[in-house]
Amino acid sequence: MTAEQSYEDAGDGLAHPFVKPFDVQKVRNDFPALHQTVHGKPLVYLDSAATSLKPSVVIDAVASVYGRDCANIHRGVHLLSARATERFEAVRTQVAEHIGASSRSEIVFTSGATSGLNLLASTLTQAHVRSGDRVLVSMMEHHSNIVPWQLACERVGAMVVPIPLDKAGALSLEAYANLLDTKPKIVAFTHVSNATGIVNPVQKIAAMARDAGALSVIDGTQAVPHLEVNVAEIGVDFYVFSSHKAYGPNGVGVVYGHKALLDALPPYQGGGDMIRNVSFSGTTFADPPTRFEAGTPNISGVIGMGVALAYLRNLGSDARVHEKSVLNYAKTRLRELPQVSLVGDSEHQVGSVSFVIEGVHPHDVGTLLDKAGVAVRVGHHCTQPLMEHFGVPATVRASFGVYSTCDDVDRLCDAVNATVAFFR
Amino acid sequence: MTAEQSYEDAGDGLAHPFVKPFDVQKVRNDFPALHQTVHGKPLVYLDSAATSLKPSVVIDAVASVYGRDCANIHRGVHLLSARATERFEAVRTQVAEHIGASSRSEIVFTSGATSGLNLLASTLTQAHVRSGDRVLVSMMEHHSNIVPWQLACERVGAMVVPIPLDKAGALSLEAYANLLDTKPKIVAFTHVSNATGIVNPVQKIAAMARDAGALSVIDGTQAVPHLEVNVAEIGVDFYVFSSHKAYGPNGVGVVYGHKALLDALPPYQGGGDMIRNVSFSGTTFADPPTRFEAGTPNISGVIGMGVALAYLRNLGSDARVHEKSVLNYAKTRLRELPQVSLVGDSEHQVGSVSFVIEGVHPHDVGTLLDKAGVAVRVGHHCTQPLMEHFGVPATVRASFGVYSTCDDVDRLCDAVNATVAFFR
Amino acid sequence: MDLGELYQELILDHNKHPRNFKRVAECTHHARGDNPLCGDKLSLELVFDESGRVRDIGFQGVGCAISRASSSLMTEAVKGKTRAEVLALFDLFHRMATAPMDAEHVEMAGLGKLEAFSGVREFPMRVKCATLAWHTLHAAITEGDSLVTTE
Amino acid sequence: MDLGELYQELILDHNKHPRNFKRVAECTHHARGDNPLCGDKLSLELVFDESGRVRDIGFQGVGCAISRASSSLMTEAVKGKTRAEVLALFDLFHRMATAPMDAEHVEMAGLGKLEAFSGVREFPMRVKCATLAWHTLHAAITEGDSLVTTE
Ligand SMILES: Cc1ncc(COP(=O)(O)O)c(C=O)c1O
Ligand SMILES: Cc1ncc(COP(=O)(O)O)c(C=O)c1O
Repeated sequence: MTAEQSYEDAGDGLAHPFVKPFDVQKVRNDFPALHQTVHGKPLVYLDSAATSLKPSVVIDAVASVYGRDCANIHRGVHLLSARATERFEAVRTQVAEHIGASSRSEIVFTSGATSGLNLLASTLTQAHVRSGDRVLVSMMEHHSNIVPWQLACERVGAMVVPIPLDKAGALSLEAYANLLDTKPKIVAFTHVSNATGIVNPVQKIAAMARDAGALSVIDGTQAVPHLEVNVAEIGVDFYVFSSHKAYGPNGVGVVYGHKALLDALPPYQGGGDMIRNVSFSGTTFADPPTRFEAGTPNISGVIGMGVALAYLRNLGSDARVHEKSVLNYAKTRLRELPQVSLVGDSEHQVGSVSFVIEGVHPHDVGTLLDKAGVAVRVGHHCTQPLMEHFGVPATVRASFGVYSTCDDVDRLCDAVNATVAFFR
Repeated sequence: MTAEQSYEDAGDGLAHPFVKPFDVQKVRNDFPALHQTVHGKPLVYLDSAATSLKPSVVIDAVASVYGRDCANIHRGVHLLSARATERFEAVRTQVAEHIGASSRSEIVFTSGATSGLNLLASTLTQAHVRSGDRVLVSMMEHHSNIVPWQLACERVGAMVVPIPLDKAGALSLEAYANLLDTKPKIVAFTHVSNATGIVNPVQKIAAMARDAGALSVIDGTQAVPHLEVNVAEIGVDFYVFSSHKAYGPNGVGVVYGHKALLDALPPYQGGGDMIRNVSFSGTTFADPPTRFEAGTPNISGVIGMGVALAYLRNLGSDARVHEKSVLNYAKTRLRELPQVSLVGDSEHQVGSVSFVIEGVHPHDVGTLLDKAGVAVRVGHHCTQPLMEHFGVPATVRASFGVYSTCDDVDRLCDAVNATVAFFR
Repeated sequence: MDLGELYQELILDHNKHPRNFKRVAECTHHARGDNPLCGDKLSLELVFDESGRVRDIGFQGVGCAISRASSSLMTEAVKGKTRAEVLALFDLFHRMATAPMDAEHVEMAGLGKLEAFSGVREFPMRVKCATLAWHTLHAAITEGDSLVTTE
Repeated sequence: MDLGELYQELILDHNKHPRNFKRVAECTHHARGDNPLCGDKLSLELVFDESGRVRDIGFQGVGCAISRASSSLMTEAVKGKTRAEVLALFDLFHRMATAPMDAEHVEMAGLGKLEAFSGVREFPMRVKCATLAWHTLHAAITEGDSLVTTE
């Protein structure tokens, strides 16, 4: 697949001489799924917040595990197992560097953000939360960062208390400060909202939690694909994300945990690999991160995630600048459309824009956009409390990746206009 | 890759006219990982019980999800999402048929056997086990079917009681019958031992559990690749397995649960998809199987597992006959070797044979066999209580798949002889 | 498959001007329906007369065009029918809406206006929008007060 | 990489005839070591004399040839050494055994017979077999009574 490097070759003098312009066409050639038609029209994929497309290097890496280094890890002395183990464990080091962890033993592999958040909710609650205690959870969370806390807190008789939002959908720092006075044990919040794209002031939120003596847990699922994340700079205790929204395979996620805190947590699931010694008279457990990785992990998935993060790193900050300009273009154009209102419009926003069309239910919008070849997500985006906050049952969400273009946005707006006309 | 169909074309008159002879060379051509050298020697892969190799159709299916039907499932109205959802949900129906479940809603997808067993240990204990109650677990279990019960029972103050084995490593039905008199709430046991290959009389064990009023849970991880499994005929309440040991992708597993019993279980993990309605004032949950599938599942993995099970089904019983003959050949040849003793030798055995070499630690055997291109597993195979029962710290395990041959066994035995000579 | 076959004129009309969009006083049966995937919520109330026929029926809630129109047309279709007739109609409608995309023949006789939803089976992700009203009705008259969902 | 470089004559000899394979009466320090991946278990006991040197040391347990020979040679190497000398040797050994496969130069000076384990770093899955004895020793003299593992 060779890229037509039209943008770079054009020499139109627009690009700054010392900045390599971002060649989105070249990037698009890396993603095979982009090159298909849907209902006879070239696909416009604006659903990256649900799952991102995968570059060929990731697809090939997964295939190379199954086609060559196909073995179970850790417990084998044979060469295939050694090769698979080495590739797998190298990703742990890479992830630690990617998000600024201080040691590879702070990186736990899970089967996704959801299972990572459940791991934390369950073990943190078991270790640190008692009957009558409080856990703060923001109202803009994905269900994956609400329900695990409800289930875990119910078990010990603790309370999950929502952190309110302001009208625009941003977290209310004032209300948060007041809630911290109630001495919660844990504060859980998202880095970036998957429904609105709003970016939380995570450094501030984490610092306030720390000052109040609470542990902090960040859901970074929508941040890792779009932002440079550094857990040390943020100053957070635990950070969670999924591979499949960051150009990697599905069925894989990461939990970062500050070493001393991870050390103090009980195991989550039991099984192979996470033990020191098993006996019916008493079982002892391995140290972190192994303690939290019961059973055969998603070996090919972890290796593929490593390739995806390397791909993303390699694109560099140009990709982020590009994504931001596409998002801004989308917001500008959508605002101009009659009957369209943005939901959760903010200066601090990445990756996604949500909107509603007056008089047309998002579900119908979704179907009409699909017929026009434009893939968006419609619904509550697993954020029912946030939808309730905005007083809508659902929104239309367009979300972007490194391969998104302003052309995509134009196709979206044309289809929105046609939808409005259809239901007039 | 075109197969040289030497066996079928040979026309040597040996094959029964109405039975298609099993063409193992043709099968081998389906598995790209087989065709490589290790330390300069053609690979002999005898570690299928750790993870099986994958046929090209499975590798291609995974790539086709990422390269074309790349979308999140269930919640999307656009075409890619519809296609991914349809392929994903079709596997549920297929798995139900494959293992004789009566309805597709009895099939829960997990991230592996370990997480399936943890799901059951946690939810069954929460629903049915109280302080002072007993859960029976056989002594031949994989740690994945021991530790989850220990963790869950500890939470409610219940006891995990081991079901003893006889000298040969088979479950003692007499001791089991006596233990049933203590009215355990749950009985958990494996269909096939991963360390010895011994097949349990599951129908009988399940019936005895039922008669005693106990729920039964079978770990079928090592059975599904080698046996025709029918949960209705077995009469078991819950059945668990992993995809990656049955020619499918890793990071995927299945829990079968009898419908009425699944309906009565609380959720395990919280998150997207498994809810009916989320609110800070109270969340309600979806019906099974959705209730147990929080978050984005391993979509490509589930779809790949469907292809793997279809591949296995397509090979038919010929493959099982072939595997059994390779296993029997291995046992016969190994028995003839001086200094070699089989561990857990039984008439009722599939897939694996374990042995020790007098005076040579299994770990050293593993390294020497690897140098000879022969990949086996050495260690306790995550069955420490079983190793203790046999009075060995570890064994060498050779395990087989549909692609294994008697030539593989000869190479193994040559390497074992060389190992004995090396350490003489 | 054309969009016009999904959004037939009749459907667009009932979406804009839903019939029986109301509460029913002193109802004998009611149920709520959720489509958790899209956040739709429906509440249905009906009353049988002494002869066992649906005397009045009304629905309320938010939903997409398909689900609104389906609720509206459903209320019209079942008014005056006996319990058995309603269940038979449910069955007919359900079979039409969920017939496989490649089914050669789909039974439509007896559906009347409800035939307008025949296009929905070509849009698998929208089938639940069309059937939610019917599932809710089914629950209301077979299970009494209840909550159904379409997932 | 040849097998002979991993299993050098010295290693094979110490595997067959381990030195100091015994309990140590009235030991001042002891620890147990596990390699949970292969089931190896090691128990180590030692005693310092008044001048702060290792007077006696012994090990027991099951293990592969590498781990047995490593324990045996380790006990020989540390006998008569001070605590500081032992820790320096630990460091040297650990660096040799865990040096990257493609390292250009690996420091061996001062290792003496322990050089026999230089081949182990080419067998990544076996490094822990060679280092278990040393980790256990380290734990015994730095943490007192303790249990270490190599995973
Ligand atoms: C912000 C956020 N958190 C958590 C999740 C859950 O991730 P997953 O479904 O990969 O477990 C998602 C995605 O659905 C998300 O967007
Ligand atoms: C009998 C048995 N049960 C459970 C497991 C755990 O399976 P997984 O590691 O795929 O979760 C295994 C494999 O290691 C096994 O052989």
